[in-house]
Formats: sequence, C-alpha cells, structure tokens
Amino acid sequence: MKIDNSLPLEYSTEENRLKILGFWIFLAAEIALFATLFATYFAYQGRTGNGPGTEIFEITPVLINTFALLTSSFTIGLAVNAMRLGNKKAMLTFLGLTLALGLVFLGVEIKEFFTFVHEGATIQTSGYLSILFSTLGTHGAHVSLGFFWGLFIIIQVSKYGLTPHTANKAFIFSLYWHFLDVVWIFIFSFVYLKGMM
Amino acid sequence: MKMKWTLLALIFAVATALTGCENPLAVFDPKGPQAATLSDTIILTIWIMLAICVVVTVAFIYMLVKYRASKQSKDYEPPHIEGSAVVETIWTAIPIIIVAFLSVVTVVSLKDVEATPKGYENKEPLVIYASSSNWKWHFSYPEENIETVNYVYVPTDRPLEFKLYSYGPISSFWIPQLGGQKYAMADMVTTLHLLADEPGEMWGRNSNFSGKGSAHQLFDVQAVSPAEFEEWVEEAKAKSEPLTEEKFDELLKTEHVGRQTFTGTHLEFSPAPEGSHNMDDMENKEDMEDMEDMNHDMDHK
Amino acid sequence: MAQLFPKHHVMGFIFSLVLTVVAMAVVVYDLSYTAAMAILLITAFMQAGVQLVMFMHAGESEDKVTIYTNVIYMVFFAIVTILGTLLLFIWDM
Amino acid sequence: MEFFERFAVPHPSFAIYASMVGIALTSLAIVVGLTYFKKWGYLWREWITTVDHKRIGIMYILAALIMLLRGLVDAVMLRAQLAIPDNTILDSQHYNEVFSAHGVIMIMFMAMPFLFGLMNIVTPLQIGARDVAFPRLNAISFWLFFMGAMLFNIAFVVGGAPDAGWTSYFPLASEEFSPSVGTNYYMMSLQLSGLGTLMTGINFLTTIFRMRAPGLKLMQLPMFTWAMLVTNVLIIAVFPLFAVALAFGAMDRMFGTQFFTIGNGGMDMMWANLFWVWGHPEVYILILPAFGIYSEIISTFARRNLYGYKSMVASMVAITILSLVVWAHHFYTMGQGVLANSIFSIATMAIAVPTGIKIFNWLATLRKGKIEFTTPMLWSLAFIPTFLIGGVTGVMLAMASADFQYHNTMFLVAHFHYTIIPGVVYAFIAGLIYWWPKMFGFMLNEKIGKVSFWLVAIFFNVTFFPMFITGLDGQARRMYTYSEETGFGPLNLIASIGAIGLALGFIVLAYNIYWSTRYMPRNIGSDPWNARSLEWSIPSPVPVYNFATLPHVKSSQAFWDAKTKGHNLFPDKVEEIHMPNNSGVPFIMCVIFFIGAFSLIFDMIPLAIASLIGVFACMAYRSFEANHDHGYHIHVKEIEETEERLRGANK
Repeated sequence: MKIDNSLPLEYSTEENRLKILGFWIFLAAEIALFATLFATYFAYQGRTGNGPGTEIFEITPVLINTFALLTSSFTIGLAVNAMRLGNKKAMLTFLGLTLALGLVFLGVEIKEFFTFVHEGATIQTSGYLSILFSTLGTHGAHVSLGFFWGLFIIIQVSKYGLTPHTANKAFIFSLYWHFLDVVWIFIFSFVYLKGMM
Repeated sequence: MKMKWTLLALIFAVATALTGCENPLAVFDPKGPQAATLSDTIILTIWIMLAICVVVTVAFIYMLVKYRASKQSKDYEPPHIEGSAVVETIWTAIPIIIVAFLSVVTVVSLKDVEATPKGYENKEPLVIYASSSNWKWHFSYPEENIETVNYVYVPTDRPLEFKLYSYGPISSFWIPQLGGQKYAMADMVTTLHLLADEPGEMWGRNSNFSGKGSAHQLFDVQAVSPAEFEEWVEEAKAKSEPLTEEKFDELLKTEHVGRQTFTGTHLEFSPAPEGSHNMDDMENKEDMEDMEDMNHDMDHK
Repeated sequence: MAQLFPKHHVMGFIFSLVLTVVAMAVVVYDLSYTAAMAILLITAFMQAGVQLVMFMHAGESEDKVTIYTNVIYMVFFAIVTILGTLLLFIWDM
Repeated sequence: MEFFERFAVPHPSFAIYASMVGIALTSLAIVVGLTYFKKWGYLWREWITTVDHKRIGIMYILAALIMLLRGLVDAVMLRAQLAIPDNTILDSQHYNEVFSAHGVIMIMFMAMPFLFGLMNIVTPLQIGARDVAFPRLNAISFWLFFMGAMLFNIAFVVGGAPDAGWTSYFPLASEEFSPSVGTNYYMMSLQLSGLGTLMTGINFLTTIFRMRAPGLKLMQLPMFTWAMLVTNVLIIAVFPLFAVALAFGAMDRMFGTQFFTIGNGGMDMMWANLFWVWGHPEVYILILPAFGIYSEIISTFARRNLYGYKSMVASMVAITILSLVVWAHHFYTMGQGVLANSIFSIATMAIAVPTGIKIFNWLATLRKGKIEFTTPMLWSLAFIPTFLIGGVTGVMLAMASADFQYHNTMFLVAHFHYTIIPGVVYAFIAGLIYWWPKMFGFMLNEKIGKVSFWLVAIFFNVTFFPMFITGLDGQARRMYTYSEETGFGPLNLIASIGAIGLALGFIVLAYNIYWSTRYMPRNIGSDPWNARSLEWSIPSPVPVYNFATLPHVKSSQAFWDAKTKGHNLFPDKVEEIHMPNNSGVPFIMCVIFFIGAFSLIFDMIPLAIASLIGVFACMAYRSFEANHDHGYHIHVKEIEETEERLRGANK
C-alpha cells in the first residue's frame, strides 16, 4: 500500500481516495432516495382521508431537533479538523459530542412519534400520514444507523489509533453525517415549516 | 440479406392492408370524428415512418453490399476518419425537423380528442357514467335515469361525455371505433369525449389488465339515431326493474353477468368519486383549514 | 485551542443558525404563499451549500469536478422527479 | 398446521407439481454431484468467495443464461395459449402468473445480470485496471442479485407466484385484489436485486472515474466503457427511487399503510408514477450498454475506427438526460391534461434525435470499411433494420393522442419486443460471442452460431410483426384468451409458430456453447478477432491480475494504434501486484438477506428482525476485519512465469 504523505491521512492511499469518491456517489444516490420521498410527500399533502393533517406538528421539538443536528454537524466538522491536526483526543471528544447530539435528536423524534400516535395519527391512518412517517422515519433510521457507525469508529480509532484506514472511515462518516443534516434542513423547511405556515 | 427484403415486402404488404381493403382494422374503421382524427394521425405517421425505414434500410444495404470484405482487395486498409461536422449536423437536423413536425401534429390532435368534437360545441353533451367493477361495465345515464350493464346505447351526432371510474383495479375504457381509451380509477373520475356520427354496432372493452376476468370484460356499443335513442330510453324505463342498493351490491359481487337494464342509477346511493387530484392543490389556498375540510368531504364516499 | 475551532467552521455554523432563524419567519409572520415558499427554498438551498462547501470539503480533492458534477446531476434528477410528479398529480390534473 | 398452509401453492396445477419435483431432483443432483466429485471446496474457494471481477462476471452471465431459459419457457407457454382462439392450455390465473414472471425475469433477472456480466468482465480490461474499485462490494452486488433471483424463482412453488404483471400496478397488486404472497415475492426479490444493482452502479462509476490507465482520458474511453459510464449514472439516479417505491408497495401489503390504497388518501396512480420514473430509465439502462457493444463490434469488423466518436458520446449523454424526463408516456391515459401529455410527448420524441445520430454514425462506420460477417457482426448488423422498426413505432407511441389507440394493445407489445430483443438481447449475445474467447480462452463455433443467428433473426419477425397488426385491430395485451369472432386467430397462430422458431434459435445457441466447450481449439492467442481495444492486448483467458504492468494509453483504440503504429503499450517494468483477499462474508451476508426477505414475505417478523441484525453483524465484522486485512501480493517472478506460460503457448 503506497502512502502519500503530502495528503491528509484520509486521502493518503489510492484505496482511500477511491472510497471517498465512491461515498460521494453513494450520497448522490441518497439524494435520489430522499427526492422520491419528498415528491411523494408533496403529492400527498392534503390527502389526509379521515385522519389529521399538519395540525399535529409542534414547533418546540422540531426546533430542538434542528439545533441538535446543526450543532452536531458543526462538531463533526471540528472532529475532522482535529483529526487532520493529529489530535486524537480532541477528535474523539468531538465525535462523542456528535453522537450525543444524535441521541438527543433520536430521543426527541421518538417522543414526537409517540405524541403523533397518541393523537390518532399512525402510519396506517391515511396516505398523508404514511408518507409523513416514512419520510421522517427514513431520516431517523439513517441517524440511528449513523449512531452505531460512529460508535464503531470511536472504538476503532481508540483501538488502532489514527491510521490511513481509520482516518478514512472517520472522514467518510463525517460526510454521511453532514448529509443527514442537509436532509434534515429540507425536512425542517418543507415538511414542518411549510406545514405550520 | 434475404431477411431484409422479406421484411420490406412485409412492411409494404401491411401498409396496403392497413389503408384499405374490405375488412379494415378496428383502429382504421372510425365511426366518429375523434376516432377519425386518430386514424388519420396514425396513417400519416405510418407513412413518415415507412419513408424513414426505407431510406435507412437502403443506405444500410448499400454499405453492406459495397464494402464487404469479399469484394475488397486483400491489401485494402480502411481509412481513419474522425467524422465530419457538416455531415453530422445534417443528420442531426433532419430528425429534429421531423420530430418538430410530429410534435405539432401531436399537440393539435391531442387538443382535438380531449375536447368536444369540432362542430358539435353548441350541442348539449350526453353524460354517461361508465364504471368498472370486477369484471363488468356499469353505464349510468343520470339525466335519463336509467342504468345498463355491459352494453351502452348512444345517440348519433351528439357529443358524449363518458365519466369513468372504477370499483377496484385500474381499468381502461376503450371503444376503438369511437376514439382512444382512458383509465377508470377508484379515487377519481376521468372524462372521455366521444361522438358517433353513424349508426351501427361496435365493441368496447377494458383493455387494461385488471385481474383474472379482464379478458372477458367486453361490452357492446349501439349507436342509434336520436329518435331511436329516445325510444330505447322510454322502453328501458317502462320494462326494467329499479336498481336498489342491495341489488347493486349483489351485482358488484358477481363476476360476470350478461346485459342488464335498470331504472334509476347507482349514483344516487353510491356516487362517483368526483373531483380529481387537483383538489389537493395548495397553490392558491391561503387557508389550510378550508382545504382540510374539503378533503374530508371528498374522501367520505 | 484556537486551532481546534477554525474560523470558517465557526462562521459556517453561525451562518447556518442565522438561516434557520430566517426560515422561521414563515411561521411567525403572515406571508403570502409565494413569498414564504421563496424564503424556504432560498434558505434551504443556502444551508445545503454551506454544508457542502464549508463542512464537507466537496472541492478539496482532485476529484472535485467529478463530485460537483455528480451532486448537480442528482439535484437535477431530484427536481425533475418532484416537479414532474407535481405536474402530473396537481398542476395539470 | 396453519403455519405450513401459507407455503402451499394457492392455485396448483400438474405443471407446478411437476416443476416442484424437477426442482427437487435437480437440487439433489447438484448436491450429489458436487459431493461425488469432491467439488465443494473448489466451489467455495474459487467461486463463491471470489472477488475477482472476471469470475463474478462469468457467474452473472451463467445466471442470466439460466434465467433466459426460464423466461423463454414462459414465453412459449404464453404463445401456446394464444395460438388459437378460446384455447385452454392455461387458465386465466396461470396465464397471469406466467406473463408476470416472463416480464420480471426477462428484464430484471436476464437482461440486467447479462449486462452486469459483460460490464464486469470488460470494463476494467478496457480501461487498463486490475480490478474494480471495490472488489468485495462487487461480490455483495452479485450475491444480492443472485438471492433476489432465486427468491423470485421459488415463488411459484412456495406460496404462489405474483400475478399482477411485471408493472404490478396497484390496487390490483394490493392485498385486497392479490391476496396470495406472490406480490410480496415481487416486492422483496426486486428489492434485493435492486440493492445489488445500486452498489454495482456506485462501484463501476468509481472504477471508471478513478482507475483508468495512465494517459487514458474520459474522451478516449472505448465506446463500450462510455456506455457503461452513462448506464451507471442512470442506475444511481433511479434505483434508489425504485427501492422507495418497492418499500411503499411492500408496506402497503404487509403493514397496512395507505400509499396506494383506494380510500383514506391513498393514490393508486402514485405507484404507476414512481414505477415509471424508474422503469423508463431502466430500459435505457439496458439499451445504452447494447449501443456500446454494437459500437465496438461494428468498428472491429468493419475494420475501421468508429465514425463520429464525439457525437456518439454526446448522443449517449443526451439519451441519458432525456430518458429521465419522459416517464409519463407510459400513462398518457391516466387523466392528466393536454399540457402534461404534450410535454412528455415531445420529450419522448426528442430521444429519436440522438438515437438517429447513433444509427447514422454506425452506417458511416460501415462506409469505406472492409466488412467481415462474423457471428457477432451478424447479430450487430441485424440489429440496425430491426431496431429501426422498434424505434419508429416508438415515435408513433410517443404521440400522446395516437397512443390512446395503441395503449395496452399488442401493438405496444410488438413495439417493445422490437426494441428489447434486437436492441438488448442481440447485443448481449453478440457481446457474449465476441468476448467469449477473452473469458474462456476458446472461441464459439461460427457455423453453429450462424444457424442460431438466422433462426432468431427470421423467426423474431415472424413472432412479433403480426402483433402490430392485431394490436391495431384491437387485441388488448395480457388477455389470456380471445374469441373466434374477433378475427385475431390466424395472425396469432403465425406469431406462435414464430415463437417455436425463436426458441429453437436459442436452443441452438445453447448447443453451440456445449459443442464449442468440448471441441473448439484452445490456442487462440490473445487477439483472435484482430480487435482494437485494450482487453485484447492481454492473454486469453485473462490472468487474475489482468495487466502485468499498466498500459500507457494515448487514444480510444489504444491497442489498434499500438499494433499498427508499433508503439509500446507496456513500457513499465513488472512490479509486485497487490490483490484483495477472497471472502465468504458477502455470500453469508446475502444468504441472511435472503432469509430476511423470505421471512418478510411470509410475515415472520421475528425472523426478519433477526436477519436484519445478522446483516448488520456481518457489516460490523467487516468494519473491524478491514483494519488488518491487507490482501496479498503476487511476486514479480510469479507474474513473469504466468505471462511466459500464457503468452508462450499462444505463439
């Protein structure tokens, strides 16, 4: 394995560069996935059948979630920065902070789902609610997956140190996490804010 | 080589068969202006396409015959040619012109068949609700207050508005000799504009696969003069039983039935899912609450 | 310590917070549908841009053209899918 | 007992029972055979755990050929039933199951793996790469596809086959109107293979973007590789979307959501919409590679460079973009207005322009050439006039107004068979014959090959041309029977006779493979066709590391230029080559995927959850394993010996 020391660790081998580009292409595919959810969501707006519509939204949990994710996106950016400085301790701290904020997000979202269900809005109630839960749920599932992924990276970095391999993983994970933040911004704007307009 | 000639001969044979002989194909045997428009459009495009096929095939055969290795000297080295901007522009431009022409034809004919036929705009259209259920067609005449199953009488020279919907899977309502088809769906009503300009018997069908009985979901279409139509309506009213809700539910459950006639229509107790998806249009609505109410009403069938 | 909080990251974060607050305006004020949608579209795409350029380092590697083409292509597809669906189901039904 | 009842076939017949016995006997024979010849170890080490793109490609093609056989049997059954009016060979339910299976299998499990097979084998070789970007991901892609295909194929003997058509329109495909588990199979098996397809797309895009040989620019890629590039660009756009649509459909059926239901705000049209946003680009995912294959073969056997390289690339890119904006032409009749229909009509017809450019460029490539009629060339040449008919009828169908008369008729059936068979199937067969020596080190017999070509080329037209006419006479598609007085009888009989000839052609093709494997000579050299691109510069069959040293490339037909102008493609010295290790994890993970999908189909939620955890466990295992799995190295001496042996034998 040839290591090019002029580049940051995560780019230092050809394999690493392949993985980063491959992941960008994967993220593009994810854009298509969420676009489908949004397209369906927009077409189903108002198709509430006998169930409730957007009046079930509450602003407080949504704001908490938005700020949690935005901040976590900031902290993971700092984690990558720390990694490039070779500061393993700071990197792990920021990664840990990111995952903690992710947990806050998941907790609030799950509580929100319980509130919805309590108000008689389930995934089976109407076309609108099916797509609403699917859109939020797909994003939530991505965050949950990201949480475990991040956990594994923390373990691996502490165990093997900052190698081209672990650095590459951590960087790719940061791309994923930022992307989830972007998706959330669109959900925040076009599902919640538009719904509460 | 033989294959291409056989093919060409076949195309010509078919083209002649299509355009006229004693037993024309259903699509080319129009009994109304909408079907005639479509038939003309199709025949026009067949000729254009045939011309394209002939030109390309001739060029193709020419290349094969002239440049085959067995005809070439042993030491012939084919040249290296990158391409030519002029030639390539020409063969980009020609298809663009053809497509542009066909686009105009499409839009014009589409507007024609999606509206009341030209020349009949001031005649009041006859509205017939045609609904599909496994695997029958129900025809409700709300004004005449009668309903038929698996056959439909229509007056000639009067615009027909078929309002289509379905009690189950998507079905496609098609009377090839009167015009094109359109889907009948469960959650909305689609409208098909037809007109018969000569009396006669035709067939219509559900052309969309909708489960195991769809091959048999056919119906008869009888175009008669307006006077005869009035007569038929009167007779149907006089001789038929009324359509009750129980009777209709039973009918929905039966898979295949013959021709039936009733007085009254099922629209009274089982109305069509009127409105289309644009009921959900948020664009011009300031007030969400109003919208929600409207949709509630709409979905309470 | 300052090294751990590089300026452009902090700027990006502040910027994204500001955009979020701006987007909130559509709920707080009684705006017309068009104005509100315009605000949402602009803030959301700006937020995405901030993440993409400032946080995700989309332009830092030798594959930058590939990456940007890739993202732009997919955004095009996303817009086509969404607008096409709306056209078929709502605007021209 | 109730638990087992759901695995019973809801609508059995003698043929299904016979198939059950057949499947059981075949499986038994395979197990006994492998044990007797002690081949389990070989199979596991060399094939199941392989991450070599060439072997994965061969497995894809093998699976595709088997599925082609299954699809063909289905097709023959359909034509048998329609041969005469009021026929009773198949009843309605069976006919519906058979045509649904025929469509899904031919598109998803025959054409797609065939494409991936050729893509796997040829693309890395054409760009001078040692493997794909992510060899292990490639293995996962293959096994996901394979498990999806197997899942779909057991449907008709375990629980019942899907019966709502390959388009599976809701509400017909809903729990209410299709109560058997058949449609669940459809949703889950396509989900699995679609996931594999998406990964392949990512993998090959990365490969083409980053792993090209030194000096090889994008605008110098051989046309087949260009075709692969745009194909994968389409794949990464539409396959995620299809995954979402399938998930919606599966959730509607399994968890009672309301996406495509009739009441409560569901919208049956949305399935059709999403299906075709994926489905239309999907047919271009199949045809674009075919265009690439034809470009290679026509230029090779016309002994000329490809005419208009730049406009060939531009037209493929144009087709790629346009194919994303035309999907609604599959449902002009759904009630949207003139405006929407006009937009989609014009966009659809516009595709004829770049396609036309390609046809003219091929004709211009033939001009001033020295055309040799080898079997791959014959298949490629037959494509031009036959596909032309498919193309022009496509323009006719694109006209929304006229489509109201063609929609759902045999005219449409004829049209898409005229595009898919000459367009896709001919191409894949041509490609298979053309690259066969590269894969296996011997050629297929030309004589037998020509017999199979003429059989297919002639009987294809006999089968499908009559359908244009019956369609215009009002024969609707997918109808299991028609009555005498419709007058469809004689032409349908002709079509059915044609189908026999067509099937015969494919059987001769299979026989050719058998015959050639046994009797064709093995010392064919590395370049038996006197071809032009890089894959012909290395020994056949290709050694595991592909290129002993990486080629230095200066043009789109690097090998040809090296041959004619005499420059050295391989100036570098042989060095150690780093290779990835084989792994059993992809296979095991996909078996778990299979179990998970199967349990979802039969509503066994705990098992499905356990499988999901199993899949994540495999991923987690790999995540840790990757830190110390560094592959292995092939040493210089070994490479030199291999090259000596392979190239020496050829001289």
